[in-house]
Amino acid sequence: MTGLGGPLFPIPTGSLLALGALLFCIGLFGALTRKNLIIVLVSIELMLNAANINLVTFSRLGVNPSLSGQVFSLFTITVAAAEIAVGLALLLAIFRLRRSSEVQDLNVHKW
Amino acid sequence: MVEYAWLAPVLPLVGYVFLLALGRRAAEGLVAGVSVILTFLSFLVSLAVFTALGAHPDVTGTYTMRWLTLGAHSIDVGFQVTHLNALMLVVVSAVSTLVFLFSKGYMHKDERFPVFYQYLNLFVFSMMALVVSPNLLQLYIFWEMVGLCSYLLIGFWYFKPEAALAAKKSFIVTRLGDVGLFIGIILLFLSSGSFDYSTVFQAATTGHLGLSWITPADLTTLTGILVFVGAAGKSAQFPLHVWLPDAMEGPTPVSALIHAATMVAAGVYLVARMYPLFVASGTALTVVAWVGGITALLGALIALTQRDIKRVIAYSTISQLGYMMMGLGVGAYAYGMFHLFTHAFFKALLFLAAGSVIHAVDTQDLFEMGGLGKKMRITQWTFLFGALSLSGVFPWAGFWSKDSIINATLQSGHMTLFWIAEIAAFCTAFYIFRVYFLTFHGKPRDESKMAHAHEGSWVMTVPLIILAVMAFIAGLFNTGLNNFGLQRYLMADSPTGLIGKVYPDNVPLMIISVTVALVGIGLAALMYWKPVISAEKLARNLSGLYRLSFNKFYLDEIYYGVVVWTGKLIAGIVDFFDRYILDLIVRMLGRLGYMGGVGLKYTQTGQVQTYSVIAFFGIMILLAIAMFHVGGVF
Amino acid sequence: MNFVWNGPMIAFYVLALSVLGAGILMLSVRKVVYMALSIGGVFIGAAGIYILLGAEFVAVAQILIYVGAITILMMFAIMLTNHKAEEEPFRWTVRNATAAVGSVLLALVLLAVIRSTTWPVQSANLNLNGGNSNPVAIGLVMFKQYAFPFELVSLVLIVGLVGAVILAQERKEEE
Amino acid sequence: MGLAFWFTVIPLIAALLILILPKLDKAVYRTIALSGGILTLVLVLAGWFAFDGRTNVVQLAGRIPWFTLPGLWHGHNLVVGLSFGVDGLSLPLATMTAVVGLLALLAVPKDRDRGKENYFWLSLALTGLMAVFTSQDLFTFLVALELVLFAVFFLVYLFGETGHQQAAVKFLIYRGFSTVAFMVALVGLAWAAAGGYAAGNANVSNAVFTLNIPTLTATLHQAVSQWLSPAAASALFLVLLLGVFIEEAFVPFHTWLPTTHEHADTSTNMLIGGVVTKTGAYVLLRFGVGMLPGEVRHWGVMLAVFGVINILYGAFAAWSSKDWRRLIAYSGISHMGLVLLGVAALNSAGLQGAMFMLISSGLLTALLFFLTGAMKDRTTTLTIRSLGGLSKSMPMLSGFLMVAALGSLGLPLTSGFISEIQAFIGGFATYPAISFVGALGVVLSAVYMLYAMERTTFGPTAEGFLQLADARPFEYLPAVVLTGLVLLVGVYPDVIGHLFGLSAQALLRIGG
Repeated sequence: MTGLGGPLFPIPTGSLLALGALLFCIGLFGALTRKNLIIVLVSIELMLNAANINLVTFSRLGVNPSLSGQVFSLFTITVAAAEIAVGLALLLAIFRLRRSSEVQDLNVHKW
Repeated sequence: MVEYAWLAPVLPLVGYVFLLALGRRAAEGLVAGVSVILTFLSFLVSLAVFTALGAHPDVTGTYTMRWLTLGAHSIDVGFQVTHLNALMLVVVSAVSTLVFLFSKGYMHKDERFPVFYQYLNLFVFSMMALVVSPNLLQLYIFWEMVGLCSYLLIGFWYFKPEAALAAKKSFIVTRLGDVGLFIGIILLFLSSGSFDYSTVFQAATTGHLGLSWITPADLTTLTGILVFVGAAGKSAQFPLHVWLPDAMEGPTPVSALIHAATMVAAGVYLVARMYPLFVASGTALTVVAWVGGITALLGALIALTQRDIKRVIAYSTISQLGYMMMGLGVGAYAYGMFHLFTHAFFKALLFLAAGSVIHAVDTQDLFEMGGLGKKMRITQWTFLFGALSLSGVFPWAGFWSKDSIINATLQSGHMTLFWIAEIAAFCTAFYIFRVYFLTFHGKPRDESKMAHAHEGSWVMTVPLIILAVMAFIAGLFNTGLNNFGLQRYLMADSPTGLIGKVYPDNVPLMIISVTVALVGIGLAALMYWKPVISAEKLARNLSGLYRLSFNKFYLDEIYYGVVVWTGKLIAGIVDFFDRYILDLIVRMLGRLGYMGGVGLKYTQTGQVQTYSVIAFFGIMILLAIAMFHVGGVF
Repeated sequence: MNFVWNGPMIAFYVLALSVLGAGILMLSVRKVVYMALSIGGVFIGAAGIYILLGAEFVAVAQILIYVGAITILMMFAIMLTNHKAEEEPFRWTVRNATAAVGSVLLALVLLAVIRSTTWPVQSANLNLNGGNSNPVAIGLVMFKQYAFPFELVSLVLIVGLVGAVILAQERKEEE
Repeated sequence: MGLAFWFTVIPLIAALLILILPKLDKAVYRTIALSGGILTLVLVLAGWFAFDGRTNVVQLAGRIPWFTLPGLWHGHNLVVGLSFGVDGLSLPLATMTAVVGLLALLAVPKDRDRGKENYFWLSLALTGLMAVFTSQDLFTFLVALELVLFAVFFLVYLFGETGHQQAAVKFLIYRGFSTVAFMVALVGLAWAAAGGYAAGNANVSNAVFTLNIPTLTATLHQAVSQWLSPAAASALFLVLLLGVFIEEAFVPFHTWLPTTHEHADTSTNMLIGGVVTKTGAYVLLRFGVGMLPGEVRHWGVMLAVFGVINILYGAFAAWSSKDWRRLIAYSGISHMGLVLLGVAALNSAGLQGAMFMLISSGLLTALLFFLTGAMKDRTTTLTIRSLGGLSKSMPMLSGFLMVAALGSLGLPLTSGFISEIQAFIGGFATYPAISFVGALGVVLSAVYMLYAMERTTFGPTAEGFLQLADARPFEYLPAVVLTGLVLLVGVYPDVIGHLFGLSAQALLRIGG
């Protein structure tokens, strides 16, 4: 059916991508609605993870399978780590200043 | 000699530049001396040109250089000498020389004596340049320049509010007329393709003045009337005469030179210069005649009751200019100019004599004067000569010229105008002798002012005497004695007889005219010399007429009420519109932008998540559009 | 595509369901601490998926960094701030509704796109690692092909570290 | 590099020098700015000798290419660069800019605070204005317009009097709109010359894709008849006209001008009244008449009517002005109405009159602002009613003011008259009835000018004004120079007339 010899990879690509998509949407919904800054950050991590799943999936199941996808997911993880570190540091600084870690209190841009 | 005619205007210009270089602190003697000498030289040049033309009538010529290129047309400046121009040159330079001399005494110790002479020199230059202009544009240029000089000289005593107002009024009213002239010469240029007199006349007389929107005949009439509007402004013809009496706020020599002898005569000169155009359109000529006649009568009527010595003479000037216009209007080209010629002398004389009086007594109110004859013998006699000339008593100059005009009016069949002229002549004799008797005879009505009155120095009396002589003999230049030399001289400009008619002397009419004048003089004598008739009682009995005359027929008030008030009203409306409507709209637009900003600022909640939701939803919408528009997904 | 009920397939569905379940749990609990804990489940599940896909090194790195470092870091942050913080119950405000509708729509769109696309298929025997073990292969790629980006990422990490320290430290001059 | 290039570059160099120099004594900045101005003037005067007055082609040209946009339009490259040059219309205007600019620099008070900024912005404005009048490239032209816009904005904003900030913002917004309109219209013109909608067809093979103004002028002449639809041409022209109306402060888009003049200082006013308000009319002549003559003819009646409205509106508004500066501003609007009438006439007299009026109004407005500024330094007010009798204490200044006022009201032997009569000759030739109404402006200008003169210099001198000093020596220079030029143009108009004549002929030839 595909011209490839032997059995096919057992997990369908669509299912993996669907998992990534749903995870992304959950993360997005969380980032848009949660009040606590930490949870917003967490939700963003969720979205990054969704992206990672896709990267790894395509690394194995893409048109041209290669390790680049995995390497990229590693980079993403690294950047996510840096991001969460800076993000949490900011959070602490803000909390010290405002005694709150709620998003709606960060409204210095309000008119 | 004719090719040197440019010297006549240039000499005063040299004087002007020289005085300008000398500055405001120059010595009076130097300033006046240079001015008088240069003007006198100018007079000699003018006289030489005049006689040269008389000897060889065919040497008239035009000398020009290019001034401006306008499309295919070249506009020139230069000078042109015709018989008419030569006569004007002589009149202007002669009167100027005498007035310059007189001013030395009159303006003595004035703070701005050199400035006065600067302006006068500039005026004489402009006036002469106007006279010798070879084309309408140059005429207009100097037409405005003499207006400017008039403005400057009326406002010479700028610290007097009345002088400032009078100067402004004179400029604006004459400018009103100038707009007519301005449009007139533009239309003439457009229809004939040139500003040159000869080209314009050629086109006008052959019916070739062509513009697409008007017939040649109508255009000739229209331009004629427009040019006459300009002339009426300058020559103080009804209804644009209102500036001239106010112009008497200027120093008296200015009144004599500019507002009696020369500049105000420029309007008459203009009509004479443009005579072929007027002749080509009978309507325009009729308008000239009627406006002249009405002005002659109106001026004379107002002059009857004025209290200010200079204003009486000013209204007299208006009236006499009306005579000239009427003369031109009825076709008597030569007589109109003849009257201009004689009038220049006797009116300058009257003004200078009045100036001599004012200089001596420091008032202009007739009813403060009286009995000055004993103290100012020369002034009295010269004034009398002027008055007799003005009244038209045989054989003074005014008699010959005025009678020629009245004769021409009668013989050309303008009966109404003839009667107007006779009534005006009667009034003329009355009002000028009213002035004479009130000033020089009887008892002083204000002793304090009359006590120190004395004759001026020779610089003031010599011009008076010369002018008095001229006022006596000037009329003889156009009598049977020299075979009507002046009119033959003037008519030589147009050998074809295109420019008007001449009429033989009419002895019965002369007798009537002199009688009318003498009756007027007699009435004045009865009222003001040997008071047999009470002037006050007469004024009370005719109080309506008296007030009408005394208040100048309320023309100033009408002007103020109609023209000025309308203008101010429009200006006020424009100002209001500008400030409160247009600017309001502009500000409302600005406010609208501001309000928009204020309204939209509430979307800046500072809630990052809200922004994100909006951005996200926007992306979704774009995605939806992409999907449904481009398709291929479902 | 026919579903074949084999081992990896079952493992995948178990993992996928647990990942999604942990994600939804994170959104539904109200205590912040629980949220942070439930995210750990997501991370671990994701690591399982990576193993299924033959990316063992990534899976290990995921567990080390996400589960080991990030989740713990978050716990610390929660403790350092308002550790009793509770999320308010979800309310259908305009914003939340918009976000919910948008998210669901996005999910639907993505799923539809995934469903309507024909994805390439690969053999089960495909070996990405070129004969080496996965970590060795990744190492080779990383230090040969991606040496420069790798260095840059290390720079990012350093900057992030220093930045985090500076941001988090208490400054005396400010009140 | 051609001389015209340096007209623009010299003031720019002066401006940059002032900018980069560290904090120094004000006199240093003044010296630099003045040297720049003088050098520019000298170069412009040298340009008169180098210029061949027998033809109207662009001369003294200088050009530096900047960058190329390859294959931008149907495979044609667009070469963008700075290009300068002068023709018979540009040269006198550049000269006026140099003169007025230098005198405006001179009019800056020596003890001005923030002198560095003032000289910098003035020099920059001079650069922009020079570039506007000498640019031979649409790109250069638009850059120059923007330069003028913000340089003058800062001049008003930083150095005006009470209320100057609002005035400056008003100026910026209005002129900003006009610049936008110009940009749209000029890009549209380039588009039209490149073939417009028909680009690529065989029958528009003579279309050119360029920003070069002379080439555009030559090409658009055919474009309008051959491939540009009447509607598109009208749209382009109307956008351009909108820009001109705002830029030139034509009624009803004029309200920025009196406000700006009322609040700006003397030197800025000289520059604005003298040169900045002439750029719009220049655009109308260069791009309107030059590139879309058919449209000028088509909308001629509207233009003439607006011209007369401007003449009368400006005059009446000036009559009711209570402040000298507003009066001068409105008189400028009135003058510019005459320009519109002359352009609408679309004959050699009208165009020549319009060009003369640009020069005349520029010189006279600058002179009037300088003189009233000098009076304000002494009397501290320019409210017409509170002045009076200044002839007594300052006869020289009053004398100059008189000349300026008389020139402004169009007295013969001043530049005002020669402009007025040519514009009216043109107007009467084409639109006699409209011009007839417009001629009323001749009287009205006398009314308001003499009213203000009478109130200011005539009449009794108020106590406080008796001891005021007359013109100081350095004040004579601007007054004498400007008066001299006004009289020179008035007495011998052919000095610029032959150049303008050639330009007008060239524009008309293109107009067909």
